[in-house]
Amino acid sequence: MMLNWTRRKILASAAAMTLALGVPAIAQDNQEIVIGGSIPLTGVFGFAGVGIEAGMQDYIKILNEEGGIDGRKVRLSYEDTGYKVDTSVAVFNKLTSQDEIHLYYGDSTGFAKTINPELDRRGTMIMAGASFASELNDPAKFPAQFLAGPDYTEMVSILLEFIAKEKPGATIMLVNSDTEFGRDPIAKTKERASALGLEVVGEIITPPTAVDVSTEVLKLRRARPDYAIFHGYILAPLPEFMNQAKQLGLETKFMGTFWSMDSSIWADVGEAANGFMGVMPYRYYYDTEAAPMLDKIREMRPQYQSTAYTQGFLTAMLLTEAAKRTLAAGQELNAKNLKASLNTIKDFDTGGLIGVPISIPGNSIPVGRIYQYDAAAKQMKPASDWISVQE
Amino acid sequence: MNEAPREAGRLEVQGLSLSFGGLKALRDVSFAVEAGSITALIGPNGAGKTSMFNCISGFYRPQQGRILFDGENVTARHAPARAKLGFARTFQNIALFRGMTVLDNIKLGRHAHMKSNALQALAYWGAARREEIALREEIEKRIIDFLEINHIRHMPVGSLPYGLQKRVELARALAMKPRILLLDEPVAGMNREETEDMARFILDVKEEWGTTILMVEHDMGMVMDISDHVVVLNFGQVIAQGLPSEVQADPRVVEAYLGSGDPAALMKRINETQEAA
Amino acid sequence: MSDELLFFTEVSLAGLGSGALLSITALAFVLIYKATRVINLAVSEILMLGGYLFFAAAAGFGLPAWIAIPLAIIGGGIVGAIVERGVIRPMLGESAISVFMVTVGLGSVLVGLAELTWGTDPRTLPEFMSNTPIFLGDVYLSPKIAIAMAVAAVVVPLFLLLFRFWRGGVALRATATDQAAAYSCGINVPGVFSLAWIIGCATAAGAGILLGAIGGISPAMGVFGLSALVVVIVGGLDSVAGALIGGLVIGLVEALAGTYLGGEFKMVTTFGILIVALMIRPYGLFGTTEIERL
Amino acid sequence: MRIATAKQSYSSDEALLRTNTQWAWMGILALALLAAPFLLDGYWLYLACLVTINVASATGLNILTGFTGLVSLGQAAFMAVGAYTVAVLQRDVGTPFLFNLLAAGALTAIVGVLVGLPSLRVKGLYLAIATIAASFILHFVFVNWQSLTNGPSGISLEPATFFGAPLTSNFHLYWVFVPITALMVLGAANLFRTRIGRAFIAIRDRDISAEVLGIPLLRYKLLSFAISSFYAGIAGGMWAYFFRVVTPESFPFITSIFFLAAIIVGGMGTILGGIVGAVFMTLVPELLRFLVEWASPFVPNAGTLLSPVRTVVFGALIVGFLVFEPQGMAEIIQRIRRFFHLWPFRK
Repeated sequence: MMLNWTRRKILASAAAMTLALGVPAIAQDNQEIVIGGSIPLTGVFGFAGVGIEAGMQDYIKILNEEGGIDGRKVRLSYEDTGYKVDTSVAVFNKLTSQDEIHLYYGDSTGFAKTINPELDRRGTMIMAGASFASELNDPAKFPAQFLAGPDYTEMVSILLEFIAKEKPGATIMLVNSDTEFGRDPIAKTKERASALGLEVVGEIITPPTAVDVSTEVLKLRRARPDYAIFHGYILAPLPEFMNQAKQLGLETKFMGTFWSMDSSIWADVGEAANGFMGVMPYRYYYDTEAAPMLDKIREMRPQYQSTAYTQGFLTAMLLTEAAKRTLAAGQELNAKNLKASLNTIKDFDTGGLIGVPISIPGNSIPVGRIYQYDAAAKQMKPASDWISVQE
Repeated sequence: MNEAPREAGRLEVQGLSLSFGGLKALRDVSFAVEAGSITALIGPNGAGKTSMFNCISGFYRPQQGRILFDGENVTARHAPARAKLGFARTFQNIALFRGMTVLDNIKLGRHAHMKSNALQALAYWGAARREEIALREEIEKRIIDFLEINHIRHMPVGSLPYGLQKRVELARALAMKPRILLLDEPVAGMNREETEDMARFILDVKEEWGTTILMVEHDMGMVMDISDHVVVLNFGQVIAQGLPSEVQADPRVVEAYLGSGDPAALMKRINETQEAA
Repeated sequence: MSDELLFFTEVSLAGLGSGALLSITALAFVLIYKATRVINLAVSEILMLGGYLFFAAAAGFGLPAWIAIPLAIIGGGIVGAIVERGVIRPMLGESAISVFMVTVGLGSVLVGLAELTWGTDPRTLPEFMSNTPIFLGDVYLSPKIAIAMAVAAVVVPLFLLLFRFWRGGVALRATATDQAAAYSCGINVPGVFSLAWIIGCATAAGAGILLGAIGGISPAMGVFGLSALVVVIVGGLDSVAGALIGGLVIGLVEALAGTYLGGEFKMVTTFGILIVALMIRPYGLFGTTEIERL
Repeated sequence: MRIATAKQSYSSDEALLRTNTQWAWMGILALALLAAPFLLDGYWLYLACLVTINVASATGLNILTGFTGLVSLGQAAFMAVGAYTVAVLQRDVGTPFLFNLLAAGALTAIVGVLVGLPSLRVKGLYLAIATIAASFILHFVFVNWQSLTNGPSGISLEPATFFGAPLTSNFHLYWVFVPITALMVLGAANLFRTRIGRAFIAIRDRDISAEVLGIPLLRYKLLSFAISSFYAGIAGGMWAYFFRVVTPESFPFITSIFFLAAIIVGGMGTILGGIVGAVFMTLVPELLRFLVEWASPFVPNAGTLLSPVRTVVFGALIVGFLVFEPQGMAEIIQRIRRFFHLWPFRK
């Protein structure tokens, strides 16, 4: 017995050694499917990361309760990145050397671009993440990635469609932070605006570290645009802009994109936030329209869940859907097959998370809707129907 | 390598004046240091000796006057250029490089006469390698043995006693292929035995290397023993010069050293001058 | 007033206003440098801490602003005292660079501690300033910026007066001029060091509250300190007047560059000025030149 | 106890490795480096490559800051110049791998000299701040020189090929990076047994006296900037081949502080210091990861503590070493060495 036990122990350690040495473990039939995640639980994007993680976990839980994918359980293996690219890359390398990973969640544009060559080289996984960078919306350059929503240019296009309908010929000011994130949609926005008969009367670039925006507000006051579209910020310096604009009696309507649109970040701002508008590809937790998946979420989590939560939830849904379709077709889980399966998604029902059936012919889901903040209710209220900018 | 020492140089200072703001550190100072001689520059504290040294080695730029070396006007030359020309000095407050060993400190003296470039240095190849090894050999044979510092060559200079540090400084100055040695208080703070050793080394340098030596020194005994010529500064002016015996007897020198009767005023001047230097 | 001129005036005023904020922060650098010859980069993080302390007092404990502000400022002073005694004093006599790097490390520690205590999310400070717009004739001035200007207008002259007349201030100046001499005159030099750090860090904390009120607080807000560092280099590391004038100049130039060239030119203009200043007047407009000795 | 070895010649006494023990250690290190890629998993191999790049860069910074005494907070910006050079050359010219790296080093050296120019007038902290300014200005150039740098979105690189073999995986890159870094470290060690290295140390210890001893200060300060930036440029170039994308945000200001911290912790002014500092500072955050993982069953939300804890530890290491061990880890290693030298005859 003793000998036996020892031998087993030796075998076990040998197996552990093999794993540690990076020799791929022999695939088993009923092996679990691991989603890897470089998730920013701390740092400037921490508020989003916490929601993303919860959303992904919840969807995985629902999925596993329904029997997983093809009988295989799904697990999220993730670590905090602090929203730093080098840490995200380290996490990626660590997670992928621990488990066989075919699905991945990445946390930033920087990471998505940095890891892209490695994704292509491995050819074993597809990735989506917190970045909606327009650059990523290119199946040729980023064949193993996709966005669980519209890219930033598409988001602004949705806003422009809305403006063109609400106030034809309106004047627009673009306000962007001097970062890759902020500068992303500027060039395309101008093209799109003139095509829609809108006039871009100016653009303001703010340094990423700027706190005081008085001079920028003065620029805004001078141009007196009908709309100001902010991109590249989460919250600051938006409230200060809106505050001062209100003091100056400006009629300008303030608009933002996905990451500025969570109602919880606006709750502290108070009255000044009233009327802020923006584009949102998903339904809010408190939306009243019929949505079975939202009902399920509200059942699991009686408290408000952020838009980041929904983003994580939906991303997990789409990642696993791709895996489900690949396995159903009897194919191997690799980047090419997974992406091809993802692209077969057509008129797909997200359970109401997105208000219309979606298709993913390329790398993004270019639909969204305008919501407006109601400071009294502390909620975002729908201000338009669902708008698709799919070409 | 083992080159012969370079020919000794003759230094001449003509009408040198130096001031800091309103304070005149040197006024119209002129003297000559004959090739191959030992000349001492003496004077009470604050007389301008170190300022004079700083002018000669190129650290201070005098407002007026010229410095001639073997007849060539070097007043406008920068310190490194003068070093290359053969000006080698030691410092009053020992300026050894604490981060280096004795050997490296001595090698540093040869810097201006070496030619290897950065690429050769990175590869330690070609000229760099040859030069370094030749230098090492020469230092071992001509300087380390000569100054009797064999036992400490690999030690960091910071850990050495004061007297030895002074000797390493002299070694470094010798490595500079000097044509004139400028020694700033070579025996200051030394005990009797160390002072005698140093005096002997200075004389040996003169004998064996034939180098011109100009030194600032307070130790009158040693100055009078080994100098060929003495220049006395007081309040930035030359008050006497000549053979040691002549200078010693000069009443102005005696007065300068014993004080002018108003010690407070003197102290003040001294402090001011030191501040400025 | 023509539109163009009005706009220019408004932009300049806003620039001077944010310059005032820079001046107050710069003052913290100057005070500490003047007394202890330490460039304390952790001023940036004390600034951040000031914002958070105010946040904790005002939002966490629900204290009114007039209690929360002094509490945060005192808190900044206490941190200054602890830091000085704990890590700066043991470094006495070390090279300026080493002490500078200690403050850099310290800054990192403070950021991490703030993240552990309050999390990493950016937050909004509770409103405690008037929001009534200020118009000087036709010229608009953001109220918060006006407050920053007012604070600077009070604090900077106050420091100038303190340095000149108050005993502690005189001791500080004496220590700045010659530590050994001050010591032999019976001045409690370590005490002066502590005092400078306490006042300096308290000032920084105060600036942090102002800054937080305008732009919200986050663990990363200390970056603002880098701009203030530029101010002190341009103005002169040991000059209170230099901090004031340097701050206003940099604020103005940044505003004009940001408006007429574009926001992306703000930083680069500031640092461009810095390089030019270093080449022309290495010790700043009002700084004391250091004499080199052999 | 080892008895001092008698030397055959001065050249053997001038050699880098003088004793059998030193040769033995070097052999062990070489063997370990040879075996590593076969023993490490993907994650550790990734770290090994990163460490290698960081060692190269830290050694470069050590030449400037540790040996010459010129504090630079521009190392990240210098690396960025190197990375961009490699990226642009590969995208637009298609020159070979080694050429690109050398070009990156050379161009960065030129930029380094320009950045070093203020050392004409200022030194110490003022110079450090000038290098901060220079790095922000360089960042501005990277963002706004769209036609060359592709602006904020940066440049993606194809994998390099090394004499026909594509360098795609970390396993491949390791075999190229390690020898390059080893050569760079060797070069630095060589430098400090020649007149140029001695001149640097002299400038650090007493710059004015150095001038009187025949060392033109400005020329040597700029030379130090050039050599140090050359190293940074090559390290940046390797970085570009490693991550295969270069954006203005690839080299944030904190990276400069990281390298300064690495040489402080490792030991300023010793070759060993640059190496151990870079290894240590790169690996500490990763080791903390395991610590946090281990603590996670006991501490709620341990995962969210990792990043702040890393920030604290990073700062505390800088402060701790400066206050308690200003000579860094290299000094600790020397002390251990001396201890074993004398062993068993302890003092």
